[in-house]
Amino acid sequence: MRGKEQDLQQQKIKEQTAKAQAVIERTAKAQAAKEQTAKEQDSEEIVCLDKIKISLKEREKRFCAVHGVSFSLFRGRTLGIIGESGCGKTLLCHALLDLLEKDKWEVEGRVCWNPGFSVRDVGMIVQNPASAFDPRMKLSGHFREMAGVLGLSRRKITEEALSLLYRTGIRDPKRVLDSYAFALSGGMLQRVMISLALLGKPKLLIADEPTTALDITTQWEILELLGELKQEYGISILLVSHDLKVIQSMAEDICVMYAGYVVEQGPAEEVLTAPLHPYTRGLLASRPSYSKTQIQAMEGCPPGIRDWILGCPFAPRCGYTRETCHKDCPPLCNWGKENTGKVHRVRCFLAGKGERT
Amino acid sequence: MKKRKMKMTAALLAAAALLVSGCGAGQTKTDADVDRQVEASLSAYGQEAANVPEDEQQAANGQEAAGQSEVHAEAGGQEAAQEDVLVLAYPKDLGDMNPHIMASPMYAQDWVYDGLTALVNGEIVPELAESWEISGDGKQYSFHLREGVKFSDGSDLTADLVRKNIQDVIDNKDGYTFLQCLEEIESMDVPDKTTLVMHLAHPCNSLLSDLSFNRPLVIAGEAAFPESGNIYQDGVKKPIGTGMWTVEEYVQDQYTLFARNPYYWGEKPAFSYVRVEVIPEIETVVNALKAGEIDMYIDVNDGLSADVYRELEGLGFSVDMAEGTQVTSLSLNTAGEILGDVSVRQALSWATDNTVISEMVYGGLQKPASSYFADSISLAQTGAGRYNYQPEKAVWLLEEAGWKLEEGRDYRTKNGAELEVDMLYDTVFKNGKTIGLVLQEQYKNVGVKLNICEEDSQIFRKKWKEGDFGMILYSSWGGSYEPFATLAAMRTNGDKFSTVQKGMENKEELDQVMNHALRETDEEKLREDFAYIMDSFFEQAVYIPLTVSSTLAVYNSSLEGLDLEGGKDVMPVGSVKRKQ
Amino acid sequence: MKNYLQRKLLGMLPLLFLVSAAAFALVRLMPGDAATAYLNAMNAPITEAALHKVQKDLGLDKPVVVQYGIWLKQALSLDFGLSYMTKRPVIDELMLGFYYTAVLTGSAVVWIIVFSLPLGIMAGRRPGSFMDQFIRAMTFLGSSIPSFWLGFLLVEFFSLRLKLLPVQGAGTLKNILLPSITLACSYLAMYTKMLRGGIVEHSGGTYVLYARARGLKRRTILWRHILPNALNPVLTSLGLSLGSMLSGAVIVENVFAWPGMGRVIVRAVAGRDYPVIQGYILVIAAVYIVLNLGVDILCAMLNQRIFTEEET
Amino acid sequence: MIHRILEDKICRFCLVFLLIFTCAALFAPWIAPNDPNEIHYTARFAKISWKFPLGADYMGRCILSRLLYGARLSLGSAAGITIASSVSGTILGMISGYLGGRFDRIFMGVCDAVRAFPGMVIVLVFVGILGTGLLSLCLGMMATRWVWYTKVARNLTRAERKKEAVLASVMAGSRMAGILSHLIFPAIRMPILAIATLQFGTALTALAGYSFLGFGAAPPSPEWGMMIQDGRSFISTNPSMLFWPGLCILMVVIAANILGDRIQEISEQVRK
Repeated sequence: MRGKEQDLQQQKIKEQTAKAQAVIERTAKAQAAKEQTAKEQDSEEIVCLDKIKISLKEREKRFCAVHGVSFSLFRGRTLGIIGESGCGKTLLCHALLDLLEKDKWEVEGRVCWNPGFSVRDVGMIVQNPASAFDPRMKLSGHFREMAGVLGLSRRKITEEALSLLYRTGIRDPKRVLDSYAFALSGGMLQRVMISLALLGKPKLLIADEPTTALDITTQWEILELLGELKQEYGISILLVSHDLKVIQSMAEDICVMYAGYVVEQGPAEEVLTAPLHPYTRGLLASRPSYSKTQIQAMEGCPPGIRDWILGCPFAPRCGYTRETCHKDCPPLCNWGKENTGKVHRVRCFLAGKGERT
Repeated sequence: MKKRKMKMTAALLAAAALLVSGCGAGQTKTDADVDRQVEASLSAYGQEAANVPEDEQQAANGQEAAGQSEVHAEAGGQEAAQEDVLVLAYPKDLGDMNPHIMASPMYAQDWVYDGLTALVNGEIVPELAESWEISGDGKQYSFHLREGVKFSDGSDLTADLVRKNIQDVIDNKDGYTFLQCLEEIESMDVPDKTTLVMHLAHPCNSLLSDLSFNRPLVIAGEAAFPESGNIYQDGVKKPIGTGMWTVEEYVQDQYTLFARNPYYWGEKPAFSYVRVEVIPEIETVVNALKAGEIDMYIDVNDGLSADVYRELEGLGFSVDMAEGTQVTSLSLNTAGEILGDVSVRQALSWATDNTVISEMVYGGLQKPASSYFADSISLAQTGAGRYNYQPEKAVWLLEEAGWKLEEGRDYRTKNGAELEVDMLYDTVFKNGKTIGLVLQEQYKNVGVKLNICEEDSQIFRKKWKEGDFGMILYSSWGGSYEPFATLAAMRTNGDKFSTVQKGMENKEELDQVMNHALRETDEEKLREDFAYIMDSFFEQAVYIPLTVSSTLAVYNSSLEGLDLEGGKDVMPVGSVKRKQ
Repeated sequence: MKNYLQRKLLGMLPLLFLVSAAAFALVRLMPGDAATAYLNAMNAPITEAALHKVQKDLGLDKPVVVQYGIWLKQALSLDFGLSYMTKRPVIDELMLGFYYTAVLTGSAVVWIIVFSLPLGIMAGRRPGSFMDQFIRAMTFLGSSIPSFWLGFLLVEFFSLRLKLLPVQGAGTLKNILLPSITLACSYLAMYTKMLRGGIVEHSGGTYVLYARARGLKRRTILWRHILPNALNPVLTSLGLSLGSMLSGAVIVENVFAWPGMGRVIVRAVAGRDYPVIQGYILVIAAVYIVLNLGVDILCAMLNQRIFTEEET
Repeated sequence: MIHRILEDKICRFCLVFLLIFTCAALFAPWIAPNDPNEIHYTARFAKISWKFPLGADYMGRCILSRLLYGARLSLGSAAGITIASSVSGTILGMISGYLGGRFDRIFMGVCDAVRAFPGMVIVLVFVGILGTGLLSLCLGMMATRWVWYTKVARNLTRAERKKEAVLASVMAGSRMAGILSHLIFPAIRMPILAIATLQFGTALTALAGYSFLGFGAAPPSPEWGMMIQDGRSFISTNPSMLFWPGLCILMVVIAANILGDRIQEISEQVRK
């Protein structure tokens, strides 16, 4: 008995290491792919968020949760938004699809879809898939009810569903379709959700913490899958996560958010290799890696939505503040070498001066 | 906004659909159920009236033939002749219609069955017996039956059948200790088809009146007898009688449809159907009248209050009232531990002001009564005095008896015990509560506490039998029960009436006098007996007469011809017809 | 599924047994022995001989346990003996009333559904809105009116003033309306509230958000996702209510002279008609238990999770 | 927790409302203009006047006075029922939930049995045993009502039982009574209170209903349900006899319902 279990254990471990190996290779591949895509400058813009400002309504009071965020999403590219939980990432996604309850949230700024694109072209994946499905409706139902939205026949839908499910790595799509959400594992459900999202042939896929609720190995599988799909269908992805590794493995552009502010924004390689904002550095520093001997975690925690912020929101946790930081909020100003077309923005008075002091 | 409206309407429509379907189902079921009931009832009371031999129809005179054809016509659906149905209400269900048991409502037994004699305006008149002779010594009665009387199933009335019925009651006479004649009848013989001769042990004053009761000495048809021939024990097979009406259709707890008896020997009723709805609550009855769901309500249970009576009169209903022979009175438990004391009983008698009851409760519709028996009972009209309202006398008597009123107390006490009396009455006697309230007030003034105990009929009778009460409120039987049957019931080991008198000091003597009175043929001696009886009732304050009951009737003004006078029938609807 | 049913059914038996025992005991506690009651009901004189005869006939001379055994055995074949008062088999008496009470209760349930569904939805769609507050107030009012009082008012208004509906009796659709509405009224508030709560709760669920993210219309989401989930508790408690309605209809029946079980039982208790009382208690309890079993199963069918949990 | 109820506007309103009625009941002898049972032969159906602020009934008795004294009976017995059944039910439920195991299972079975009984009949049976009267009514109603508290208390207790604090003190070997009263009860009292408040309303209506059926207090005691029954015959001629007692019941019950409802909400908020 026992022996068997141990065998199983070891086998698992082997598999995992193998997976990790594969992943590493894949990330390398992805890197290559990124460079490749980065080459083609003139990738078309799908949607651009212009100074989106989301604030929580409480009677007369307004609490600003997202401060004037603006970025664009380009065809076939992946934008990764990273930030601690509660920094307004998810809100942003919801605002993009305008899912926010009008009587609870106030959204200012514009979400302007470029011609030929609309909300309809967006698929979404939410975190912990277990609760994302109606417990008393079979998964097939979830697919079928899309018929109305997509204007397809139910049979068509079902066929599509089956093929997609298979594509997303579910070996027995029929059984899955015929079962209830609570009967399946998180990984499975995530796959189902992805195929559900793909059903509408989206041009943009919003993945809000797609891997958070999953265990480590399935995480990678899902990411892998996403990568492949991206290649395959040429969709662009808005990847939201608090996990740097995830972002790192997927994103071509990165946007770092803190307490509702975008603190740093730019091409992945730049942001990751030459971070300008102390917060980003902090994140990178706190990331585990083979090379590191020890991980430095950041002290303190981000301000809540209701806290009154004067000056730079990160100032309280920042290592190199000056009094200006505490007085007024730094603007998000361009930075970076003009030679690459990609602008690199940062919200810090001492941007890049970090090393000097 | 518009959207929401749409949603609402959609929801409501769906709901409506649901409702319809739901009730629809209920509806169909209901009908089905009723049908089932009907079949059941019909199978129970199989109506042979519809298939009578041809020749008999010939024999029957034109009128009867008409009635006959009507039965045929109506047998299909009564709805067709809604006009021809008179709708009444009665608080209780029909029951098993056993002619020899006092369980079913009196009106129904009166409608369906006839006795040998009947009582009209205090006079014994012939009913099924056309005439009778009494031998000189009063020990032999020979009855000559009416010619050509048929039961509702078409069979003939024979002297044999009459004897069979009477014999059945005699065999079970334990239940009827108030029917002296059952004791006296030694034998009956039937010289011919229409003559019945009774041989008595002693003369029996009550025989003729006993025979006029609408139960138990009534004559049921052959078809009514079970195999054992013992209706009393084994129940009635079919309620077949010679009466004016026959049970056509019976749905338990809902209604009974009576059809005109095509063979009725007397004058045919104007309506060919009477439908009696079972409505327990008097308030509902009144509403039903107002809503026109019932045509007429004849109040035989003293359930209708004067206020309502007047209100209905004001609303344009025809009303009728007849002073009855029943007397509503209080019977004080002479064997009770508090009322055992005669002075307390007298005190209560002095403290009772029945004029107030007549005014407050009956709004003057019922006159104050002077004695336990109605004035129409001449025998009972002896010189016996009466208690009129004199509370101070009551107070004095109570003080004498040792019931003192302590400071700060509402009620008198005697060595710690409070002076309280339970007043028991039957729940169908709706005015009992109001009477109780008035009495409570009056007795409180003299420091006596009265508890009002309303009990269901069953329990009421039980408690009465077992003497488990302070005083009992009820209406005397009246009619042909007075005076003899009542006397018989008052004797020791008689009916429940006797328990009241248990405690009277001269009870033995009283019993003898009563027994004597039941057999005494000499007018003078009889009067003496009654004088003695009434005097001892008075002296020992056994009964407190309250009011002389009167039968009220309220009916739709489109009807006419109701005659409550005479009191032959309990609910005399025979003469009622629609105005032209 | 199968073993779930089995467990439920098995769990029912001891319950029924308990109830029957209690019913038997309760009625034995009544004052005055059955024999005299019987004779009184017979309207026959109470003599020693008669008493002995009756005790033999009714098996009252045997020890109580034996009596219970006999009674239970007969009860299982739906034979509760003869009614003391009417001499008819108890089961007939009961079934007669039961049918009408069932119709009344059934239509009351229909009303509950008819009203609480739209009201609950309207209130739950926009919690805190004027509509919500208004409905809430109304339902509170409805649930607080004493049913008989309401009954009188309805009769006075609809039957006597407007002459639209009959005052009393049973049989036609018109007869059912007033009583059933009166009966339903007191339960409306509860269900409206329950439904509203459910809708509000589930509207915040992730799957609703996700459904909207997939571009489903709000209405579809409401009817396809939110409502079915919100209705679950409603169903469960509807079973409970049905039971209490069956026995609670007594007052309404009294007001509208409805020939239901209420009339039978009130009469029986007033007249100490033991067999009828026992039968009534047992029948109602059994119906109640069975109803709830049915509801459990129904819910289980609607909500597969139960089974899967049963199996695991 | 209690202070949260007192802070809440609605709750405060309802409480004040109920308080008024309670006071009216308590001080009836001083407020009432007349003796509730005194019959004024001349004043039958008297209209509203200074002597009879709400008019007089069919026996010429002052309706207001009867209402005031009736409040003592109706409210008193309703409160009695509620308190008795809630206390007993809660205690039993807590014990059963605390002990768990076989005892719990059996006890819950019993509860289900009791619940399956038609409450109406139990009351009627009690009336049959003890004779008509408020007391037998109250007992009969208690006999079935405690179960509802038991169920809730038991389930809540089972939930609490798993909490660290409780487990710790169990480990520490403190006595059951102590744990129940100090740790568990405070946590579960709010829902219980809510139920009790709601049940008070239903109890009041039920009581009225029974006396309406004629199983209630003996005349002339001015129990509200009986007053309604008395007024029944006069609904069209003298509606006030029916109207006022009905209104009283209605108002009290509404107040109780709203209060209970609110308490429930608050307790839910607290639990979150």
